[in-house]
Amino acid sequence: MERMDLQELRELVEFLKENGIAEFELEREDQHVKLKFESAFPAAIAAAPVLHAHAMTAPVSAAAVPAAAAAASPDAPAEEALHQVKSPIVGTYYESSAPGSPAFIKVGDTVEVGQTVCIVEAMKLMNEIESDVAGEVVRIIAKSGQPVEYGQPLFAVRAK
Amino acid sequence: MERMDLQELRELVEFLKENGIAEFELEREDQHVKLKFESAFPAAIAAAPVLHAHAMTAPVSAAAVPAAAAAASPDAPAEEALHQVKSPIVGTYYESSAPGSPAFIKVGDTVEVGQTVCIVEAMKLMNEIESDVAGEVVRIIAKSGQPVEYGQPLFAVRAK
Amino acid sequence: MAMFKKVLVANRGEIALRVISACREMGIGTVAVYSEADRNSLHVRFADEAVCIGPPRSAESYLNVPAVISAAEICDVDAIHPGYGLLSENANFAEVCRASNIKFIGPRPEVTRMMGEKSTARQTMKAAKVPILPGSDGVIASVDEALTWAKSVGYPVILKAVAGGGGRGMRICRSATDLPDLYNQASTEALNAFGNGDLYMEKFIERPRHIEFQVLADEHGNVMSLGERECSIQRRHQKLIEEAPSLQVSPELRARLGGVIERSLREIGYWNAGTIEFLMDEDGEIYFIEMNTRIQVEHPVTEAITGIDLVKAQLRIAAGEHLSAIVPERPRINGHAIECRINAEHPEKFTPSAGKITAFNLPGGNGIRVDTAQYAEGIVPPYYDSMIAKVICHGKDREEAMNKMQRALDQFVVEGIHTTIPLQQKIFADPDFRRGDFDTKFMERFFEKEAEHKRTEAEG
Amino acid sequence: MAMFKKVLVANRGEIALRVISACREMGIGTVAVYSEADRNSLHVRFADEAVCIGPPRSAESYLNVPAVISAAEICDVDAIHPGYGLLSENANFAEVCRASNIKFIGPRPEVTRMMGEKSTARQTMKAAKVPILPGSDGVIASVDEALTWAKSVGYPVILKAVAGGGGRGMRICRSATDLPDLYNQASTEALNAFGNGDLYMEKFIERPRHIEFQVLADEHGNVMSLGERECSIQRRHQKLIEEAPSLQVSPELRARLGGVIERSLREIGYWNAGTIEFLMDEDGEIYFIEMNTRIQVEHPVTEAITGIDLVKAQLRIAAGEHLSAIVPERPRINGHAIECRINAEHPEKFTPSAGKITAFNLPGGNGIRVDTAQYAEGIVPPYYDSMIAKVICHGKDREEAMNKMQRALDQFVVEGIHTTIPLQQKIFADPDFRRGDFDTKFMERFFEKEAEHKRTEAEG
Repeated sequence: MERMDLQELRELVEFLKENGIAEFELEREDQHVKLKFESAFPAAIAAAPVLHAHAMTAPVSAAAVPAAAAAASPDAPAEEALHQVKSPIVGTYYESSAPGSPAFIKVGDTVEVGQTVCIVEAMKLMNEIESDVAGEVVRIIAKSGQPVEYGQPLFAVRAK
Repeated sequence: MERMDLQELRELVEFLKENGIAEFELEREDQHVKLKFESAFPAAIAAAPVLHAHAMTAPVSAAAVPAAAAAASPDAPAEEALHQVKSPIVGTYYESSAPGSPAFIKVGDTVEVGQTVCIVEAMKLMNEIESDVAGEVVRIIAKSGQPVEYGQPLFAVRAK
Repeated sequence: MAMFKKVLVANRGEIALRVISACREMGIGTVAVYSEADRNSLHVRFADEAVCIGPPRSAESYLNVPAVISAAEICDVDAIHPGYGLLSENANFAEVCRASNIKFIGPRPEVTRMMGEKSTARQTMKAAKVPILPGSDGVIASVDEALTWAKSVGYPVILKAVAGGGGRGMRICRSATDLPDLYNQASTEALNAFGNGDLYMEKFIERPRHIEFQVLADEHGNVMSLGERECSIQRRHQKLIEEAPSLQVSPELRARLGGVIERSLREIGYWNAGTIEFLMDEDGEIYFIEMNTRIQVEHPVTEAITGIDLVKAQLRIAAGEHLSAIVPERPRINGHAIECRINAEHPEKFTPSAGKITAFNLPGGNGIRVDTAQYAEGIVPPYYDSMIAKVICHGKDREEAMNKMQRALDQFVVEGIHTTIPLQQKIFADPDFRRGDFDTKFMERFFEKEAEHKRTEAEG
Repeated sequence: MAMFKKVLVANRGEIALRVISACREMGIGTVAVYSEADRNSLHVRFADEAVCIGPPRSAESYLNVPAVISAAEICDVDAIHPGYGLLSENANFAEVCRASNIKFIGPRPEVTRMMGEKSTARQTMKAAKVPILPGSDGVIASVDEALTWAKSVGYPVILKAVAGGGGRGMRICRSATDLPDLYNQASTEALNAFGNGDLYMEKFIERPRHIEFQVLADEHGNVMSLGERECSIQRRHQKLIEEAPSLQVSPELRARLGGVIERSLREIGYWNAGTIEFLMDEDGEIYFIEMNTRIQVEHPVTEAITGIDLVKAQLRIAAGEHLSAIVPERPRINGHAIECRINAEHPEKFTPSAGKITAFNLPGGNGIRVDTAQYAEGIVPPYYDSMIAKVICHGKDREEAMNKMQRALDQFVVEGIHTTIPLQQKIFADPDFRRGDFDTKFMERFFEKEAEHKRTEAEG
């Protein structure tokens, strides 16, 4: 177990479980790993909430990022390398400081740590949300005017 | 097993079990591990009955034979090779046809298929129980006068 | 007579656990019996003792009288509770118990036998002035006789071949004008099909409701009716949903019919819990069809609205207690209760669905009772009845009980196998069901509506 | 005022699910809020909508007022139900709700605040003629004054340091002869410890029972007492077992005290469900200690014996309904109910036991109610209260309720974590408990007996 010691395996399994993966197989010239979870995992009762309608767009949760991505393509590491700027509070997301004003950021912009990237309104207060990463804005996930919950991803940023 | 000795394997198995993994396979140039658990980790609720007192001595049930035994020790096949003559009915086991009479069989005897090996009394009827195997009686499991349930082992026989 | 020290429960699943629980609460020791397929069942785990009595097939285990009796003997029990189904209405079994000096928790074998034969039961009840379904009570000799009978029974009537079966030689007749032709058709058809053209006649009920009365009777001649349950929601004579009280039974009818039943069972010398089943026609007239001489699957709805524990009552009656000690006064009806039988079946195809339960969440909270012997990681074996749980909801009125049931079904999670839960969820959203507008043909209409709905959706 | 369309439940665990279930049964939409640790909780699954409001720590999620209010705003709810604990008795939160035009399901913030301050609550209740624990009501100036107070209060009394804490400057005094010395000792001790020798006096109750009265009050000045619960089985002021009715409360006392409570709450302008807590001394005298202005953990025992749904009543009261529509007549007490709080704790060491539940079997059947948000394969997070389930048993009398509880505890299987079930099983086998011979010191004596028993066994 030099290549993949238990610690590494542990992280892999943790990752697979978080992402609701039932079976996993990885084959490389020097290594082949195959894994199959018990049918019941992730616990069916726990996993089910995503099935019914929620006010929120489901935050990128376990189930949403297909593990396939990770497993299938070591040559398409796109998604993993991206940093998500998440909402630190519950409220309503706005892309600009006022209706009609330009958005704080758009795809392709470079953001710095601490730069205001959007507004989340909570209890009538306009809270400026700052980026916790420096890099290039790759995707804007939330839509202006949309309610967001704690931890909900707002932007995807390719960190520098 | 220089790379992955028993201790390491134990940790691996422990880890896989904790994480509810049903099947696992790892292949490297110098090593190939493949593991598949029994369908259910003995469901805790189901397994528990053996914990509380029963009228019967617990028959050798699935849960009682640790899979470990089979896996761990190819050099100790003793128990597996023995055939158990089981009670085909519920009732009271007697070793002889009448109090004071000699037992039908004793350890070391050779029995033939169809030979009467004991009596099980049920509803005031003395039922002669016949051996379903030919071989040498290695152990007498039940005690005369003891109640026995369906399928309860009475004798261990080394089949010829 | 003193209370039993130890009782063997000759059953499996939820009813075995129900009886074991009642015994435990009364300080009575319990013996479970089980087949090899049920080794990991909860009735085995929660009994004081457990005996394996045979291989999976019921005929070789739960229906195996010598095995059950031997288990009772080696465990030295005072009595056997048979639950429902299996040996519960087997008069021979009750006789073997008596011969073995073990108390059978049920009526005398003679009474079980009498009530087990439909025509005897019918005659017995008729003699005791219980209303029975009117009919010719035998072969009709001619068209004229048929017309006379039909006049006294009242249209519509149904002509049935004495030798019949499968709908052959059967005609529904709605007027005297049609009768001669239909009579001749049916008779000819029966003659051709069975070599016997004899017909008899019964009153035909287009949309019957299934109403049944729960009774308790002791060994000293005391009988008490505990009111009715309505079990009209059936699929192929299998009850799916039961409730109490019935919207169709007025306090006057309940009292009057209760009185008739009490007198008739006293005459018969009945004891134990028991259920008298009736059909009710569109005009609210009620007709005896059969009697069950055991505890019923749907007994909890009566328990909910009367506060009486029927299984404990069975045990106390069998131990010789007087009904007046068990039920000091006639109970008032308190609110409304509904039961759903949750079966391990595909909710549309009704194919049995055995297997391992991978996720299991029981509904709980105010007014919800669940009777089940299943659990997460448990196995539903393919050998037995498909019912895995009963959900009973008790509310201050029918509306609240229905709302509770909807909530409970939404929170009842079963994965790994199919169950009837999705079907029952739909029934509880059906406007006719909610209004109480149903009868034993309800499910047929329900499935037609469903199919119609699907066709419309497919076209739209 | 019309019934709410949508309610946010600002809580977690069983009480969140309890409120969600009540709303569903009433046709009210529900919003669950949850911390990151509770993503897989049943209250999240069974609500119509769910909003993550923060990280695991309560202070940053369930106690985070802006987060809860924002969730309520983005989901556009009419009202917030706070459950118990957390924000339920936070008057500021109730004020923010009011300012945000969201109905807080509880009394006015002013009333919550008044009842939250012990001395104000005491004075308010005293003024309303509710019996309070007698005492000096302030600093005692001298030994002579202390003797005078003690005479009027009645021995035994307890002297306490005004600045005190941790038992310092505290003396129990059983006679006038001992008082002067004890007074001086306590005063000196207090002076040395706190730099302040001032003392006050209260009646000392050797073996108090904890008795509490449940009330419902509407916004139109109508109040109804629903009788008492007894919660004397406590460990370090944590209730373990509660029951109703109390063996110590006669119908006369129930009616008299109920009347006093009803008048006093009407004067205060209280509305919502509420609980008035009392201590009862060895002579059956009863003294107010505090009021809880929210639903109580142990509310189901009152629901069982009165048939009233207290959570639904809260919702209807908050929607402006009249009490007379909710509870048309004063309920009769029906049987006896007992609740066990099942905590995820080691049953002897009481260390919290978080982790994954590997096996979970809930007891069911006749007269058993379980309120829980846990399930097989569920996780008990380490951040919150350790209670994972409540088992409520309802029987025709206390004996039957206790027997049911024993049976239910035996059938309640929880593996993977420790629970208090083994402790509660022992309590239900304790002769003093069974006789009803207990008080709030019961658990101390129980643990001593257990320790004694272990010593004897070790020696034997």
